[in-house]
Amino acid sequence: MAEETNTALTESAQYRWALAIDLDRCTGCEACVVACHAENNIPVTPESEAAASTKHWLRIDRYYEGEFPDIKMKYRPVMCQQCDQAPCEPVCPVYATYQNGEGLNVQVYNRCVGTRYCANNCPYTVRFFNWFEPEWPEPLELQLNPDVSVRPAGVMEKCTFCIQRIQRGKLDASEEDRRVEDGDIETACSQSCPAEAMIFGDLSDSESKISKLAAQGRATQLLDELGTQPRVFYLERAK
Amino acid sequence: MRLSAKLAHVGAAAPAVEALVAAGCERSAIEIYSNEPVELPPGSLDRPSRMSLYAVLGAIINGTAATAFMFWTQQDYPLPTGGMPLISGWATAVVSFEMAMAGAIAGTLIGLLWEAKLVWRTPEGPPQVLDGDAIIIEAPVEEAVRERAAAFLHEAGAVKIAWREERQ
Amino acid sequence: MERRSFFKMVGTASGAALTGACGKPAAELLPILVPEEQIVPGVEEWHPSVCRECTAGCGVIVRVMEAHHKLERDGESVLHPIAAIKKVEGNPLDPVSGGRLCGRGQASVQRLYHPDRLRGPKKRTGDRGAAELSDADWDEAHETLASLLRQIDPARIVWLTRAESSSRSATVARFLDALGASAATTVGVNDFSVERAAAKALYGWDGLPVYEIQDADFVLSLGADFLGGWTSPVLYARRFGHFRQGRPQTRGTLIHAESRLSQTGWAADRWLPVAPGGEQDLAVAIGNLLIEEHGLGKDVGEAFRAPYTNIDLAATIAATGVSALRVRETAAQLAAANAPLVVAGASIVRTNSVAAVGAASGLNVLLGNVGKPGGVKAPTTSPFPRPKFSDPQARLEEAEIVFVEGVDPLYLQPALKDALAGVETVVSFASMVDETAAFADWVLPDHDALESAAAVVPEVAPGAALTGAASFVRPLYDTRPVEETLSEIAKRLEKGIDHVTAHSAYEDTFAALDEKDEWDGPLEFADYAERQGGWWSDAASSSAPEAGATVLEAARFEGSESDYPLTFQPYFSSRFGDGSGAALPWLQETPDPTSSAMWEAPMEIDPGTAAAAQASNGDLFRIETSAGSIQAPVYVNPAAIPGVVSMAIGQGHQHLGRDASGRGTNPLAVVAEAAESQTGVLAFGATRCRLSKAGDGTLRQFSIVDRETEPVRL
Amino acid sequence: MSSEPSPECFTWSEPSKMTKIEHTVEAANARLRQDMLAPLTRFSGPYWIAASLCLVVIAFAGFAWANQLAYGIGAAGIRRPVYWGFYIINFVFWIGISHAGTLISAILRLTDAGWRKPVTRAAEAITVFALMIGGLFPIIHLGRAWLFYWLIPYPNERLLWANFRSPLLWDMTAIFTYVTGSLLYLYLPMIPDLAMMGRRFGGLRGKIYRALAIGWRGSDRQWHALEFAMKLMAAIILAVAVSVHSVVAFDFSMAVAPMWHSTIFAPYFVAGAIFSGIAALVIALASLRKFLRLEAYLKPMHFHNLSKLLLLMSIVWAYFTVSDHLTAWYGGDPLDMRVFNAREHGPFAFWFWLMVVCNFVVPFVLLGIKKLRTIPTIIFSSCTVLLGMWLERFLIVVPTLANPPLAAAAGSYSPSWVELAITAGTFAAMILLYLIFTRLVPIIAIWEYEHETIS
Repeated sequence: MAEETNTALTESAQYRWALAIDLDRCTGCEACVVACHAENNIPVTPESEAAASTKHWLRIDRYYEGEFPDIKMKYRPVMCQQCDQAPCEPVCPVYATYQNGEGLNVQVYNRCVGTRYCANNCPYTVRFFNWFEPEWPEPLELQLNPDVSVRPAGVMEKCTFCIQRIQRGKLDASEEDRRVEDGDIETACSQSCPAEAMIFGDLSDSESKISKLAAQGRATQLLDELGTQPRVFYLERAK
Repeated sequence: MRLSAKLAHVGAAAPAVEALVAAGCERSAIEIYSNEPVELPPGSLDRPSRMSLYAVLGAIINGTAATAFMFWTQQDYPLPTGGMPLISGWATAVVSFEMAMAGAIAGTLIGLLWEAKLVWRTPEGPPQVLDGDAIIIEAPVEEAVRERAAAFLHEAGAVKIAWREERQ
Repeated sequence: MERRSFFKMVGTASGAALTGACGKPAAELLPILVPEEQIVPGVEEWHPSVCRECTAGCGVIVRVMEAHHKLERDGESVLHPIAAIKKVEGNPLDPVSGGRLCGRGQASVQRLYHPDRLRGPKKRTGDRGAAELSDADWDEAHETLASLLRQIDPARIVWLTRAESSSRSATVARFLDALGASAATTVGVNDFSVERAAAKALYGWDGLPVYEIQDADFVLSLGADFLGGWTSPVLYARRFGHFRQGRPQTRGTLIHAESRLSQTGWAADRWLPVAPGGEQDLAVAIGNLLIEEHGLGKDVGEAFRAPYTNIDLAATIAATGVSALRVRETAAQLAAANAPLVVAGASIVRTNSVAAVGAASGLNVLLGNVGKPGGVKAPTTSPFPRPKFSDPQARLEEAEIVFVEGVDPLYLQPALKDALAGVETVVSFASMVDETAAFADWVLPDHDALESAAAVVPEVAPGAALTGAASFVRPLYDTRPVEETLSEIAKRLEKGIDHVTAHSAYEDTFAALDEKDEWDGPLEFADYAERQGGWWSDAASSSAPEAGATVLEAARFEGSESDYPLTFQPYFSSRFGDGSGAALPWLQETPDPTSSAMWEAPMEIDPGTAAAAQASNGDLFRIETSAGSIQAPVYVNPAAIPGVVSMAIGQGHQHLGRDASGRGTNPLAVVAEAAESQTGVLAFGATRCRLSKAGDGTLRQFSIVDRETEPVRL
Repeated sequence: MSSEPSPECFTWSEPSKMTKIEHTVEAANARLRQDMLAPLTRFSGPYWIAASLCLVVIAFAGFAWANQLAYGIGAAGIRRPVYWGFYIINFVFWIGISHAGTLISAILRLTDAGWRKPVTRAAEAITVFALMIGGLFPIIHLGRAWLFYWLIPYPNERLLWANFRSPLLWDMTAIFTYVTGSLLYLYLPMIPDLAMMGRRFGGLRGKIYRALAIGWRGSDRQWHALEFAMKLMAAIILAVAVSVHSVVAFDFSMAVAPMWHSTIFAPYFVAGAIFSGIAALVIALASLRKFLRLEAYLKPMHFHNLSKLLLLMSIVWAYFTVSDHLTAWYGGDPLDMRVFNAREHGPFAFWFWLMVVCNFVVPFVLLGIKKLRTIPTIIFSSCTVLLGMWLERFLIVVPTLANPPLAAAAGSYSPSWVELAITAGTFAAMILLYLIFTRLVPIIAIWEYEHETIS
């Protein structure tokens, strides 16, 4: 049987979104974590369920390294890596997760039946499941972002690279009949980052900041030995 | 007239067949009814079966149909896969295999129902063999050879012989 | 983002909302209040405001869109479309936030829509602290307070607030002045009185020094968790980012010295674990090495050098808790750097913190970087008064009426409870019932910060700065800004005060402006400033520092070493700030950076102490000090200094809404009454303690492993 | 000689002339039928008690499931990052058990092992019931169970099809084929017995039996076709059974998760499935023997033969386990090692070593030493093997998920009452289905057994 690859859409795509995280700038302050919650209608998980149910689409992985007194912290923000060769995609039996033309791993909440296979197959463990129906004590629901859907119980969710912001940016650009320019679109996390450690942009624009950062010597990809080809580039801490 | 003879024991089946053949019955027209399979020597009552063919055909048809279906459904709605194959031989092979096996099972079932004349081609038969140890041999016998056939059968081990009109 | 494009953004958004409604008069491009009938579903508008979660004064922009508010109307529940606030982001024009914002700032929208916000004025019906409140009437409150104030001796009026310099502080000052009362006072915890006092003593500056981290190439931060919650976290984080990777060829090196591995310690290239109370010794030892071994400080006076030179170096280094090698290495790096900088602060206040911060700041004088690029800059002057600390305990003891605004004294200093209990009338302006509001006779809820108009002078800013907010959404409840309450009361006392608004502040700024001709007049300037969210200039303060010598003193700790073998140091976390952050669910569920605990603030102990006490993560332990005892779960912190128990401040509220109340313990409750010797503020890091096991438990950690190779525990 | 074609001529009343041997055969057959058919109408007190107990447990499981459907799958104890828990473990376990019947009876049928005959139907019934139960778990486990049919590629106007690249789809097709095959495999040899019972029973019950006998008359054509079909089915089902458990193994080995991504998983799972299947069969036979008083038919020989198979599979299982772990350990991939350590001397160590004892030490000692190999020890080892194989699935699913590649995302798992209730419910369902089954059809294929005694 022919191994057919559906690259037509990917190749004709105008943009290839990517995110660079400069670990030398990152302070681990978690501003991005809160920004993500504020932008993406992530419900607050009650305390009793906190540790294992909280949906931090974006989290700070932290490890202690070395022994006191020469102990150090190794930390990095981890969100969906938007892999080109995403392990989560082929295992979904109903195509609830697939790759859109611009290289984002899209999660279709309405289609998801909740097998949770994608989450198991995600080497980064960045997929989160709605174990219960989300709740917002009145009037906290006034804060909900109308651009982002609220996910019901039983579906998987994850970082979308703030696809609603990408959409808005593209619409704004198309109204002016131009391409999205570098810096037009920021994800909620990159927008908030006080140390300006997160840079979002378009890899297909070779002049964009992200293209230059991704080509830098410090750029690495998380678990790149797995061949997932992530779209998140970590600029390692300089020694 | 249809002859129906009760045999004394399983061992009487083979001689009884031969008796009826000797009396001029077609081998293919002879039926033995029992509540357990009767083993006959080769050549006695061979029942050629095409069930393997049905199974193979079923496997081929269903396997091909399933593969084609997969091919069509994936092409029909070609979602971007980010460089990964949309239709891959390895993944398809598993489903194709399972569906081929399902086809084989279906083929076998149909073959069985057809060859055993079950469900819609149910033949008449002596119901008492179903519950008990009786073994009954039946065959259409020409009016002319009735006596001979009965005699031969008695010799072969039939304990009782009955006659009835052939039903059309 | 360019200033131009920001205006474009605001312009198009509001313009789109307004077309068809009323042409496009320029003045209405940014309507002050977004009328509900003009809200277009799906269309966003951005309005500038200022974040009031802490006193850093970050300029923000606020996203306003339509939402449906559930209301009771004629006994029926109806969905009423309102202009709702969706998100808070940094204002790209503001030099402090630079378009960025910390987690607390972004969570501020949850304070606005918190389900437990007070929906109108209340008066106390039950015992103090029980938070039994009944609905009151604004007129009744004004009348009662006015008649009280009429009879009272003005000296017995106390106003407790926080160290925020703003239109609010100016109005309050005018009100108190009109009554003849003395100025408002801060509580003295988390108000950076220590740093202010040190800056005053060393440089003669009024205000917090501005550290030009972005232009330095080697930074030693001594006691200042400037990437955590210290003074202006967003500004310094931005500067840190630039310091690290913002300049081609230069990557700044950061060494952080503190008694815990704080957020700054995380980001640092090396953490120097300073023994509690050893901060001054480290500064002195490094100063000694800079002078004696690296030949620095030749041009400063002998009196200034004396504290560094008249010491026994070996003994001083021993007292720091840091190895001599590291101390010498750091001194050498400082001496060798092109643009060295010492960020001096007291994130954890000891009894000698002013001396310690002074000694550390003095290193900058030795390094000769005061007023230089990459060095320390003088603070800019503020048009508004910044409330100062004056011993609240003493003030409360003779007070008859106490106003509490912008601060929760009973949380920050639970020991004030007795003094407050003796006060006849306590008035709180809290918008949620906090520890002090539960004690108050009147709770007159202020508008939420995002509903209020205000002008704030940032704690630390690159130049002159006045960041302002107009009110642009209709207040959700029957609340009133403090300014309005005060003028109501003043009116009844027949003492008119004009309250200070952002607009009036801008108009005043215009008078002192150099480039006046760009605007037609003060009104136009004020409109302009209001629309961009403030007025900022690069004008640097020109006050030349007069270096004063530091008087050294040793740190003292409450409790005897034999009874209490460990040191207890609560600290202000980047999650909860002064504790008010605990009310916000987003902050509660954000993992604590150190322990990864959620909805919880464990005590952090080192593995050695833990092994001796047979403690593992989650076990409930009792901290006993001379001031009392509390229970908290343990987190075995691989980076904790042996013998030092740290605990984040923020939990342990009895009130403050559903997400904070009854959760965890307040470490400040067992802090002994030790005062910082020069300022008198509470030295909350000067208590000794001992631990005992109180029970088993589990810690809710988001990440249950501390090391990368550690397999999961079941 | 009568020539009357009346129905009466088919009722014999005169004694037939038979030899002594024939007498014994007939007597034996009559006793067999009596022994086999007696339980069909024997509803004793203990039977009702057992059945109601099972019903209570099942009802509670149903309540638990309803609870889960109402409040969300969070009612179960699975949480990030252990997204699969008891449900998937039970799924794999029951699919494994299902290999009892079909595979064992198919192998025995194809090799024409005569001793299989009293064993096959009991075994095949286990297969069908275990598949019915196991097949439920993927649905119970879904976050939105009511949308399970989205996995089926049914035509729809939006042209949304299922993703055939997903191992879950493979699972679905494999299990579909396996269930169909097993049902037929159980049903086809039952037809002659159904026809026989159709004669024995009147009323509705008899009608149902007669309908199910689909016109079986016992002609030699039918016998021939049936025997041929069974041989064919045995061959097909063997292939399907092997593929089904391979596909179940693929659910894991296709994932890029440490210790899952292993080429050995497919045969490892098949071996494990046969292993647990035999154990389940032994327990089922032992219970049948005791409660249906079948000592005369299920002889020690059967248990001894099965125990030899069990011993063989225990050794095969041990071999696979060692291969799997040795390669992981020698390779020393840090990601694998975190799972390995968690399993061997980490938090899962107790369960791991318990599994080794249950699956290898106990059967190897008790069944390997001839003196120790008695029916009680065979039953005991079967029980430990069942426990061990359940633990094996637990140890495959949970430690890997609890130790994902990024250590900071590590988590833990403990089942909630919902999962425990549903798990208990499935065991009760198995027992209940068996209880019902023994009252519906003779547990030993009468015609096959007769056939054996006659020929």
